[in-house]
Amino acid sequence: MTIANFAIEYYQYLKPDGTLCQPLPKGLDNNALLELYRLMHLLRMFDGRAINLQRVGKLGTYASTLGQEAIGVAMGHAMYADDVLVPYYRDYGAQYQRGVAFHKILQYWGGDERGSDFDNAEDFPICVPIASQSVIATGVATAIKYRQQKRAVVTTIGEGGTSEGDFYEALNVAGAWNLPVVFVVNNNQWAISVSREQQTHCQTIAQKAIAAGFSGEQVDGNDAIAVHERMRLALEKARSGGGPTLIEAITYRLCDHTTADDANRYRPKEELDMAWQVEPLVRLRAYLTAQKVWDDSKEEALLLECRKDIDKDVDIYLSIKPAPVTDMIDYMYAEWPEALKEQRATLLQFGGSPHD
Amino acid sequence: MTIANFAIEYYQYLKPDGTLCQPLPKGLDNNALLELYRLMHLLRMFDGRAINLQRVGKLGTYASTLGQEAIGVAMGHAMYADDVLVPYYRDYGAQYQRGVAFHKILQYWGGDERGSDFDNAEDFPICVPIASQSVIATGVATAIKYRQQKRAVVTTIGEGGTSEGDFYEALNVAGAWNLPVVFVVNNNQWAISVSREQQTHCQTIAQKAIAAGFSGEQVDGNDAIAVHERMRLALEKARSGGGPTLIEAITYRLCDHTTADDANRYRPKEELDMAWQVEPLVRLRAYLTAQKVWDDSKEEALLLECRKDIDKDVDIYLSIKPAPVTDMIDYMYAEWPEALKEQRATLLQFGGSPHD
Amino acid sequence: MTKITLVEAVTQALAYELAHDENVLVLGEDVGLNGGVFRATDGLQARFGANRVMDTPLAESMIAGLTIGMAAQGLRPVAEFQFMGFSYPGLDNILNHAARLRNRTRGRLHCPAVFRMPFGGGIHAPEHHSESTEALYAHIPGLQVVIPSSPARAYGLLLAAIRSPDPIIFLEPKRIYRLVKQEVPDNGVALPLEKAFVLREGSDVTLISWGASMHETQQAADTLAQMGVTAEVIDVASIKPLDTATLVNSVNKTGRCVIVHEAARSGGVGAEIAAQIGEKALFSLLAPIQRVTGYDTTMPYFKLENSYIPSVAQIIHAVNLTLEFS
Amino acid sequence: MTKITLVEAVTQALAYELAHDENVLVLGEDVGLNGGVFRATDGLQARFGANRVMDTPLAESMIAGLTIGMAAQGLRPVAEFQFMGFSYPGLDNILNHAARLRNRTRGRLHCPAVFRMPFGGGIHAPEHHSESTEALYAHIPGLQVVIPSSPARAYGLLLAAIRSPDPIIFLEPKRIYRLVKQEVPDNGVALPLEKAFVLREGSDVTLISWGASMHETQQAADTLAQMGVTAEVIDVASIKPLDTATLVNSVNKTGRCVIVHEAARSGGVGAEIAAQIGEKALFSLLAPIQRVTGYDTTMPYFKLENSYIPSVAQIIHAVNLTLEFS
Ligand SMILES: Cc1ncc(C[n+]2csc(CCOP(=O)(O)OP(=O)(O)O)c2C)c(N)n1
Ligand SMILES: Cc1ncc(C[n+]2csc(CCOP(=O)(O)OP(=O)(O)O)c2C)c(N)n1
Ligand SMILES: [Mg+2]
Ligand SMILES: [Mg+2]
Repeated sequence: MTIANFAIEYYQYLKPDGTLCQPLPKGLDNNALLELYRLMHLLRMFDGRAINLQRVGKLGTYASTLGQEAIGVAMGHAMYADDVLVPYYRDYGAQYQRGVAFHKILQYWGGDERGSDFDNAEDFPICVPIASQSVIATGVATAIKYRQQKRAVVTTIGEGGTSEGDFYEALNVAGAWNLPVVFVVNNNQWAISVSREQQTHCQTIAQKAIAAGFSGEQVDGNDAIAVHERMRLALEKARSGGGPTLIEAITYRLCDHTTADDANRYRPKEELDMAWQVEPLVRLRAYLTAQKVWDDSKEEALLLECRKDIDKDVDIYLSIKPAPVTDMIDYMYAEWPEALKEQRATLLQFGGSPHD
Repeated sequence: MTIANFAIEYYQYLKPDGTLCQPLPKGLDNNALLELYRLMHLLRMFDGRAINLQRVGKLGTYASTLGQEAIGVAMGHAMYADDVLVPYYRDYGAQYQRGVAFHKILQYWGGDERGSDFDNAEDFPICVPIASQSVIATGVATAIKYRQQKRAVVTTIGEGGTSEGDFYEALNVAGAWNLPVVFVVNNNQWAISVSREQQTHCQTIAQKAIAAGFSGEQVDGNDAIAVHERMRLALEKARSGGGPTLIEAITYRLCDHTTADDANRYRPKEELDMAWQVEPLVRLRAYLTAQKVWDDSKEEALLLECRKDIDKDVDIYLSIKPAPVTDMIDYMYAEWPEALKEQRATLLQFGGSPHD
Repeated sequence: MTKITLVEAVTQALAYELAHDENVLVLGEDVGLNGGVFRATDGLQARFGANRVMDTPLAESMIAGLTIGMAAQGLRPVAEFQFMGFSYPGLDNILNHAARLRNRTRGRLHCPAVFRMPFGGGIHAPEHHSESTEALYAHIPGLQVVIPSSPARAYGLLLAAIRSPDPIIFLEPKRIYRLVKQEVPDNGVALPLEKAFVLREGSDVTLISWGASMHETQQAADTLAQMGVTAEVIDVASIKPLDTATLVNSVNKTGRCVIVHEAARSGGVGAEIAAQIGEKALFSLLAPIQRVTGYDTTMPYFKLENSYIPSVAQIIHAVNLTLEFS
Repeated sequence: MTKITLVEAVTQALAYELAHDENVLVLGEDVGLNGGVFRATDGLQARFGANRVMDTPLAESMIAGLTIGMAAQGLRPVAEFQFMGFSYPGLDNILNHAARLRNRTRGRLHCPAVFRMPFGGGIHAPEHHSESTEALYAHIPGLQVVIPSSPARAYGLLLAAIRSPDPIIFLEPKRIYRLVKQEVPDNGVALPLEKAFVLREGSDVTLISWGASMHETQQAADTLAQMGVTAEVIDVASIKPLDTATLVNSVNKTGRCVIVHEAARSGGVGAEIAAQIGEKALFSLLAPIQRVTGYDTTMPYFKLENSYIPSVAQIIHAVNLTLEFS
């Protein structure tokens, strides 16, 4: 006897060739699309610059978002300012729109905690211990629900991270408590060297929400329009008491895992070539060009403008004065405990001058 | 666009009134059913005796299986001797059939580690840290797979425990590696005081397997025939390379959580009364009586025989000599490290004589 | 005023803060209608509602993460782990996030959360229910670890913990949950978090302990007094950070020191205390510091647990060793 | 013979055991084709197959539990946690099961598993990648915790760890993964697990350390030698259990002791060592034991990490303190 049925839906608006496969969602006019396009370019350029900085020794290990720009950018655009983002480490596209200057992101990967002291009072910093952000997001959502606010929490994770128990525990409590949270999975097909297929036997990552009793869906993660629309709906649902949603955004990691990685060791070249055919910028440009709201000269101007913006942030980053070594102590507690004050003195004596 | 569909099936053979809702599965003849019935009685009687021992101070906290006998008994019966059981704490029905004498179970709850040194070389002892058994079971299954043996692993858990990340991580790797393991969920509707509905928003626990890409199913956990048949099939599948299965057995905790619990604080009386209407022993007795293979005199004889068996085990338990206090040290490592030998001397000096 | 037990003092403190600060919430497994398996939250859900006193699903890592998320939003969640032995799945979130949130955001966010858990043996509980792994938490920078050993200290320290802007691990010695009753005025007055408590002054030896072992330590001091040995008895209470000054001052006075804890010996908090006293009072020491501790074994099941838990006889023996040292 | 680095010695030991014992398996995140993020398992999958060198899904608690289940079946799994900072989700299974399996079944089952993880700072890694929390593992009864600090010791100790019938936490100091090269014959000869290594004899002060800090400790000894101070340098190597005899003998000889570790100070393994020396060699001590350690803060991001990691100057200063003590 069949006692329960489930289905997973897939959403796409913009095909890789730049044509629509269904009418534009209302609310997303050409101006909005131009803005998404601008942000994706800005992000991609920032990304390239960060990698260059790392190559010349001016930045530590850096996690690139190449090829995955549609997710962060569309997600960030769909969120309200008073929503809360609990990100992982490939969400600069969203963070940027929420008050996190690029120089803060550089500072973070540059080995300086002050990079997470950015212009957003409630958003979490980048999360490295994979999937812990998921459970934390449910706590933020619980606070919002307790205070009966109409706000949503967005938390992100890679498809590899969905194998962690924390991810599931978060889904489960979000379902059980009907929490206002949207779980976004950046399914870029690889978790460092472990492929999507090795990671889990699921047909889709979206169906993992079935284990928590709420809906999951797949979206073309290289389609900024689709990501935006599905995010908008999920956020609206969350804010209005409809509970959690899991959105699996299908994309591809066109970059190495981080600058410390060499994907050539494990990634088939053909796969990479194919992925370049469906990447998110080209298709949106094709669409906008067909709409006659974009052309080569606008592209050129945009690139110039992006470069200027990023130059500015890079300059700021490079000119930041080192933090006093005592910073490592002074923010551990509201007040550094009396009992530990001797250690502060030792640090002052031996910590050396701040490094840069 | 719908890209994936899933369905959850429910299985039952024997209705609460003792009539069949579908033909008996082949292989389960009346003799086998009589044996299941005998074992369920034996288990229920053991359980009552253990509770009594606890009440008179001869046993520590004890976790009863009252009402859930069909699961452990049918599961244990369906397993082969060379399968491996990685149990939780309500599986005496299975453990007993696999070489764990009742006096060993008493010894375990009587606060003596030797209770887990029982007559089965590979089965795990009772697991208390909830859901850790699930991941361990996947390791046992991995060893079996590595050695290309035709054996299966069975691991059990309560429905509350399925909220733990470990449970999901275990499902996921079992799916990804196609491991020979059967996950059995004793869904007795309560996790101490937390109800099934508070625990997860899922319609079924069975559907949690969808998150790991393999099949889950629900079975009437008070129907020994259904549990036996679904276990048999899942075990066969596992042994023959077909991969994992999740079986959710629907039952009811007719007892307190443990002897340290008072379910009256939280459990509605009507719910308990209703659950008694569908418990597993009565229906199998009704069926066997209708089959004319059972009657009151046989019942009486069986109860007498059970009592004798259990008396014997209780006597053994009560007569066990205390362990030397040094046992707490001598089994920590293959050899107690040289560096810690002083501690052994201290224990000998101050550990007192063994307690009983 | 009626006298209350340690666990009742916990309930009283929780009720006080729930009543006075709507940002305070209680959460955990079975803390609602059931009032917790030790009844530490008894009656709180009935009084404050299920949105203030919340039964969670069975998932400790989630409980930890959830608590951190709530705290980052300015709530003051008090999470319960049912037993210390089941707290480890939460350790990752506590260590990697709770303990670091302020530091890694340079103060932009912080984590005013309390993680309560009963710990220790001696109640004839099943396997895994009798842990004393306070040293794990005490080693984690960014945490404070507090252990009350009387009803009054349970009340005052728990209030302080809830009001603290930083995460506190609050360990409750379940063996003495109901051992003694004390008058504990429900006046909302907190005790300081960073302080050790000198329970008894003495000049011959300093006895240092915390949690349930305070009981045997004080009994030993009684017996020693009858033998003409006056022991100074200190309840460390805050095992992280340590109130080293109070400990060192005492040893400087007595010249002898015995540290008592139920946790396994190697790497226990007693080691840190001994090391600090060695650093600061070496030449006051008339004899080596003695540690009376659990063994480097898993806490045995209850049949043998009394052989594991430090006894009064062991403490007295250790004191005698320090006295006889020549 | 070619000289190899510490991380290459790890690979060599793994390869040796994989080749000689079909019960040995390697598992972890990215240990297969990628050869591990530090290349510790480089080439092993190609040589021994994907059923012997297994990429796991991304789930550390599962990795721990899986390893235990395999070990209980008589395999000898060697699991890698990619970084110590990501090992904590596995702690529950390690503490509650790996460390106890033999004891709780009174020997019926046991757990011959190795849990490898790179630890420590100094490689300019991102947040959470530079942990030194060896004290957490070292406190857990039933575990042995081993740390190599040279290629030869990495090889010999890892062989011993894999062959051990009990679970071993094998911590690899990644800062010195490639710092020095050494001839390490691939002869399958294991080193003893419970022993400290006296790297250099001396009579003025005993320097005790492990892991990457051995490097600064030995540098300090060099400098001190130039200053006319001969330091005895001991690599503890086995931080659980401790080879107390070797440490105490040395301090009895030198009368002075400096312990160096990168981990946070409070509750670090240095505390246990100091406590044991205080217990066994109190009146040999001519000066208080000095601990040169990380601070009780989260390991800072890499811009400040050099200010956190104990420096040669700090070690020499500490030695001078012990020498000047009057
Ligand atoms: C708990 C934990 N384990 C391991 C790591 C090391 N690690 C960093 S990124 C990564 C792979 C993540 O893959 P995925 O979740 O797919 O995200 P992606 O990087 O592909 O965006 C791993 C294993 C970590 N950061 N945290
Ligand atoms: C990791 C962990 N957390 C908490 C507990 C305490 N505890 C013991 S049983 C239990 C409820 C379990 O409910 P369920 O999984 O439904 O199994 P049941 O007891 O109902 O058979 C809890 C919370 C534990 N043993 N382990
Ligand atoms: Mg990925
Ligand atoms: Mg249950």
